[in-house]
Formats: sequence, C-alpha cells, structure tokens
Amino acid sequence: MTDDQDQLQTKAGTSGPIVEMAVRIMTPFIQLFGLYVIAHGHYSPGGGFQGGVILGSAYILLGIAFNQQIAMRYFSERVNNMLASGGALIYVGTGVVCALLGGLFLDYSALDRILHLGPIEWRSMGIFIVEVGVGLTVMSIMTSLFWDLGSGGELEKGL
Amino acid sequence: MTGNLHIYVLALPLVGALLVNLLGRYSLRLVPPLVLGALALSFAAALKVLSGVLEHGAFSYTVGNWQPPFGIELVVDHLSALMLVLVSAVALVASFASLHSVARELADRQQHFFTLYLILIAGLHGLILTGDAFNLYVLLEITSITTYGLIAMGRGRAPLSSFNYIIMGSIAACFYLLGVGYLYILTGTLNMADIAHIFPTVQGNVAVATAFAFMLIGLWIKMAFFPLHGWLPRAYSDAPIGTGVLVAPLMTKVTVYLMIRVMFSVFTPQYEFFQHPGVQNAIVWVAALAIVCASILALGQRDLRRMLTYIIVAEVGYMVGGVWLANSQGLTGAILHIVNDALMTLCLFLVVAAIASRVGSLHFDNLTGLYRKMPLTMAAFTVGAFAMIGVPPTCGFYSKWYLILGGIEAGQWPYVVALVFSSLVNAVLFFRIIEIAYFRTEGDGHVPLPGPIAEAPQMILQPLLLAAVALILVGLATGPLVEQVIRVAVPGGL
Amino acid sequence: MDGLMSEIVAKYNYWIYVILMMIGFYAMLAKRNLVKKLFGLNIFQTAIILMFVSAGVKHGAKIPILDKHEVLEHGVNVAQVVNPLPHVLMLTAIVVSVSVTGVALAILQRIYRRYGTLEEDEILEKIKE
Amino acid sequence: MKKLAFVAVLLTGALLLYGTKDFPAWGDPMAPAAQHLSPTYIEKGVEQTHVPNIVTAVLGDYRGYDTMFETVVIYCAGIVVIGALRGWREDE
Repeated sequence: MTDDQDQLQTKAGTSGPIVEMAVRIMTPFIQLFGLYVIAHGHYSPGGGFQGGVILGSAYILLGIAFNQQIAMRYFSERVNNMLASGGALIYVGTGVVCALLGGLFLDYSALDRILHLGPIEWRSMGIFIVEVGVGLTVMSIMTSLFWDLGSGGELEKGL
Repeated sequence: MTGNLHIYVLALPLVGALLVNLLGRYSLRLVPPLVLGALALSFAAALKVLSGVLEHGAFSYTVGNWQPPFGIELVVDHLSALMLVLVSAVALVASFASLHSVARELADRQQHFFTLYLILIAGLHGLILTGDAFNLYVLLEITSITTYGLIAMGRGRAPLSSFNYIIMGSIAACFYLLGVGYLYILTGTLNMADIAHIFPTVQGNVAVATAFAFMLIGLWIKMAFFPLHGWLPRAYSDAPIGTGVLVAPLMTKVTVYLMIRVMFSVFTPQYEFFQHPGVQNAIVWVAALAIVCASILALGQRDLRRMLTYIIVAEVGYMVGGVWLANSQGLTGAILHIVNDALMTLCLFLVVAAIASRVGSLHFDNLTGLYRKMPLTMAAFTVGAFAMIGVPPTCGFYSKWYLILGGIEAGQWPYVVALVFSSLVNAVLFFRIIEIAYFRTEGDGHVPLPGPIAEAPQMILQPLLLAAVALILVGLATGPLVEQVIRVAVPGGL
Repeated sequence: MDGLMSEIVAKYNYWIYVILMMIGFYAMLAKRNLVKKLFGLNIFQTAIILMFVSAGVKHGAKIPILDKHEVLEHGVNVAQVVNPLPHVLMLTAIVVSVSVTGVALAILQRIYRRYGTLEEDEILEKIKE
Repeated sequence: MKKLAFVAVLLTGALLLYGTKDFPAWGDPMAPAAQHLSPTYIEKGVEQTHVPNIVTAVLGDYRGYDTMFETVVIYCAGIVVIGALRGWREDE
C-alpha cells in the first residue's frame, strides 16, 4: 500500500472502524427493510413515501459514516437523476397509459385491457406500480437533497 | 379518447418536463424542441377543449373513475376552458423568449430551468381544472415551489427575494389549508361541489366565516393584493428574465381565477355579498386603495421592470375590486381583465426581455433614443402601453369599460375614481418612457449606450410582435368573447 | 367559566394546535434570523398536521388497516375504525413541508455565501453599502 | 415591528379558536368528518380495490391524482436544490 492510498484510507475513515463496520453490516438490512415497507404497504403501515425515505436513509448513512465520495460510488449522481425522473415518469405514465387505453386518467382498472386480471385486482396492482414509482423518486430526491445541502452544491468535495 | 383531452393539456407539459430533465443532460440541443413541442401540443389540445365546451357545454370529470365526492373531480366549464387556452397560449409564446434568454444567462442549467418551467405550466393547468379544495392546495404548492426555484436561479439579490417569497407564499398556503381544514371538519368533504351542496346547513356557523376568511386571505397573499403585496416587486424584478416572462403574466391572474372559483363554487354569492354588505363594501374600498397606492408606488420607480411589477399589483386591485362589486358587469369585467392583463403583461415583459438582451440594464436612463435602434420593439411597447392605459382599439379599454360600468351600477364611486386615476397614472408612466425612448437624444448630456445596438433577436421579436397584435385582435374580438364565453361563465345569483 | 372549561376540555386538541400555530407564526413574522423564520414555518405546518389528524380521531377506534378476507365476508363496523382521509391528506402535507424546507435551506446556503450572515438586519445593511 | 407581529399572531389565534366553537368535540364518532365520506372508504375500500390498508387505498387510488402531484412536488424540490445550489460558487 502506497502512502497515497494510505492517506485516502485514513481520510475516508473519519468515524472509526467500529462505526464503519456497523454501517457496512446495517446498510443492506436497511435497504431490505425499505423494500419491504414499499412492497407491504398494502397490508401494513407503509408505502412509497415511507419506504423511499428508508431506502434513501441507507445512502445518507453511508455518506455520514464514510464520506460523500464513497457513498456516491454506490449511487452516482447520474443514476440518481435517472431514477428520480424515472419514478415520476412511472406515475404520470401509468395515468397517461390508462387514459390512452380508453379509461379515465389514473383509472387503473383500464389496464385490464393489457392483461386480464380483473379490474379490481388491477386497481390493487396499479396502486403497487405507482407506489414503486413514488418510492424511487423519494429515495433519489432524499439522497440528492442530502448530498447537495451537505456539500453546499459541490458534490466532489462533499461534507 | 376525446373525453380525456383536457388531461392531455396538463399531462403533456408534465411528461415533457420529466423528459427534458432525463434527456437534457445528454444533449442541450434536445431541450428547445421538447419544450416547444409539449407546449404546442398542449395549446392545440386546449383549443380543442374550448371548442368542445362551446359546442357541448360544460362537463365534469373524475380522475380514476370514482364517484365525485370520493374521487377528485375536475371541472371543465366555459371559464376554465378559456383559462386553459389563455395559459397555454401565453406559456407557448413566452417560452420562445425564455429559451433564448436562458440559453444566454444560465447556459449550463437549462435542463433544470425548463423542467421547473414546464412543471409550473402543468401546475397552472391543474389549478384551473381542479374541483377539489385540497387538490388545489397541492397544486398551489407545486406552482409555488417551482416559482421559488425559477426566481432563485437569478443572480445578485435573487435568493434573498426568493426566500422572502417562500415565507410569504408558505403563510398563504398554510392559511388556505387551515380554511380547507375548517370546512372539512364542518362538512366532512373536500369536493367543491359537495361542500357547496352541504353549505346551506352550516351557513350560519362562525367556523364557516373563519374558513372563508382564511382561504381568502391565503389567496390574497398569493395574488399580492395591496397590503399583502410586499414580496412581489422584489421577487419578480430580481428573477432571471426568462422567469419573469412566464411568471409575471400568469401567476397573479390564475390566483384571481382561483378566488373566483372558491367564491362561486364553494361559497355562494348570497353568503359573500348580501349577508354582510359592510364586508363587501370594505373590500371594494381596499381594492380602490390598492389601485391608488400601487400606482403611486409605480411612479417612484426608475427601473422599467420594477415599475411593471407595481403595475401588476395595481391590476390585481382592479380584478379583486371587480369581483367584489357583486354585480355581473363587474364580474364580467374582472374575467375579461384576467385575459387582457395576462396578454398586456406578457407583451411588456417580452419588451423587457428584448431590451435586456440588447442593452442589459433596464434603468430609464439607458433607454435614451432606443426607438431608432429597436423600432419594432418600441412599437410593440407602445401598443402594450396603450393597452395598459386603456386606449380604445386595444383590449385594455374594454375590460376597464366593463369594470367602470360595474362600479357605477354598484354605486362604488371610490372604485371608479381609483380606476380613472390609475389610468391617468399609467399614461404618465408610459409617456415618460416613450418620451425618453423617442424624443430624447444622446446629445442632451445623457450617457450614450455602450456598443452598437440592433433590433432584438428573432426569438424574442417574433413572439413580441405576435403579443402586440394579439392585444389589438382581442380588443376587436371583445364582443364575441364576452357574449359566447364570459357571459355564460358568470354564475347565477348576481 | 364552567362553560369555557368544559369547552376547553372537550376540544383541547384544537387549543394545542392553535398555540403551536401561534408560536410558529410569531417566529415567521417577528424573528430577524432567516433560519428561525424557517423553523417557524415548520412549526406552523406541524400545527396544521396536528389539527387535521386530530379531526380524524374517533373514541375507541382502531387504525384503518383491516383484514381482507374478514371484511369481504362479514363487512366492517365503521365506528371501530378511525377516519383514514385526514391521514392521507397529511401525508401529502408532510411531503410538501419537507420539500419547502429543502428548497429554503438551499436558498439560505446561497444567501449565506453571498452575505456571510443570516441575520436579516445585517444583510440589509450589507445591501445598502 | 415585534409588537405588531404579536398583535397579528394573537388576532389570528383568537379567530381560529373562535372558529372552533361550532366544531364537534374531540373524538366524536358522530362528527361530520366521520359521517360523510369516510364510512364509504372504510366499508367499500377493500371491496373496490382489494387493498386492506385503507390509507394506501385512498392515497393510491381514490386520491391518486393528489399523490401524483405530491410526487411531482418532491421531484421539483430536488430539481430546485440542484438548480439553485449546484455549481454556483464560482459565479458569485
């Protein structure tokens, strides 16, 4: 290990090995919990917003425990932007597709014309689809808010 | 398929906005076609909606195919169809100038600017269509947040002005939400038509009066009605040019439309005007005061854009006063003035964009001798100025005519006097500038303008000329406009 | 006096919300520090959330999450379940409040960078210079 | 200024409290808010959408239009923060 890398390592690990190790172990479980909250929103408290915030908090935790550069290695600014727009596009797109299929705007039962599940089952499915869209947008925006506010708009420098 | 047309008016800019952000990152050349395409299609759909409404009458639409009080209802009647056409037309025309000036001012953040720009337009369309009191709050916040961002992208003082706007705008939205909450606790519903249906049973309650007062004050802050106007002049004059061109003509007018919507769709004219004539009288007096004070404040400005922002505040006084005159002439005048004022402000702010693109500064001293260098721009400015003053062939005359007729019919002399006074002040304001630009020469000891100045770029000049022609055309078409659209839109009971 | 007391006891939720609202509103109007103004805004919005949510309460009712099969077979006793609508509305209001806070913080950062302070008086003085 | 603000706040608070005079008591199951729309959501919600969590059903479907704009609101906030903050340091 050269001196250069060594310096990078110490700079990266500002919060000590215990915190870092704990965060390494916790992050995947937090993400799993976020996905569970989104997916189980039909049966228990939860849904897109809540789950999205939990997913976003996983990256925020990485950013706090290590630093912003390392967190952004896992979730780059480009992907972030795409997911944010993509999530909103899923929601609006679902509405428009419903309208184009001959139903009213956001009338999920119209999606029955694509795949026959029954109109009421499609309402349940439609809610799930839009919740996923909401979750993606909220996750990306929460992360990007933290990054931008934490670094004063200069992502490379970070925190 | 055609039943969903008005949804496309709203959805096209929204999808366009998301695509601008997704694709604009890879190539900025994709931004103008996306923006213009989305807005042009939206404008075409709005025209189709208006012609459909004129042919088949008003209809209501429920998002998600739920029965009205349970789902969210959208109302497409003559008034909202007219407003849809107005907003989409103004947005389309303004976007040419915005595209040009943003490409110069904020080159590296064009995609962010136009994402917010298109979402703002979608939000305005949503505000016009909605028939649900809480949905109105959400859309009010969408238009506000995008406007905060569009203003904060300016230089210099812009962030500070934007922050003041955030505080005032949030107070306004919170007040409106408090009013909606009180109505919800009393009636158990959020649908405007449903509230109006239950309204007679709760009419005498103090809570209803509280709800009405808070909703009204919230909307007044948003539209910058005189004593609550403090945030507007700074916010609009510090914003980037590309923001002003869109926001100044539309935001306050759409909020006035919302006030009309809330007053006549949720509450009843009987309740507002005739149960407590003292309140109605007082509000007309405040409107008259607003017109006079804002006009006097405009006289003190030495910057073209600052002066126009105070004129906007005065015009809000015209419209609020017209609505509260409590007769159909006044309301007709107010609705007609929404259309006319949006077009006049658009024309004048396009002039601002044109001058800013060539001269840079908008201070009066820098306008010296401008007519020889930018003859077409200044000709359009003159048309816009005549419309603001209210000279007959232009549209500004007709709406003022209706407002004055309404004022006389209601016997509200202070309001009539204020209108005439404000027209005179406008004449002074604009002739002062015309004098500087036409007759003063650089030899009179004034600083010569730096560098050679040519006519404004085509991207601004063409929309500007279009807007100036529209001022005259709308003026000539006032008769059919009033007979076929606005008279039908004026609610009964007046 | 008795009437007022019983009125307060019956509707103490509204009294609490109004007091919270007044704290927030006062901070927005009177404080000269921009961050304090923003905190005032947050308190104001929290007060409104309290008002809506407390309007949805029913005595002795449970959360609005039901058992699908039981409901489809036997129906549901409405008095046993709290009103879900205010919760939905307040989810929206919370998101709006988060968004406004984020935007305001970003703008405050730019103000701080330009003027080096967040006290309104000092900023106005610097502008005058 | 502070006194003026204090008076304004007191007035607002008093008006709001005065308005609660006509409200039903806290937790009253016979309140209009509990009687008009919400029984239908509770009774029909599961049947019409097959979602046992009624809050999710109302959020995602009955009032899905609201939720769509809510997503757009937070999306806007993200874009505003990027547009107003990122890369401004050099310019100023």
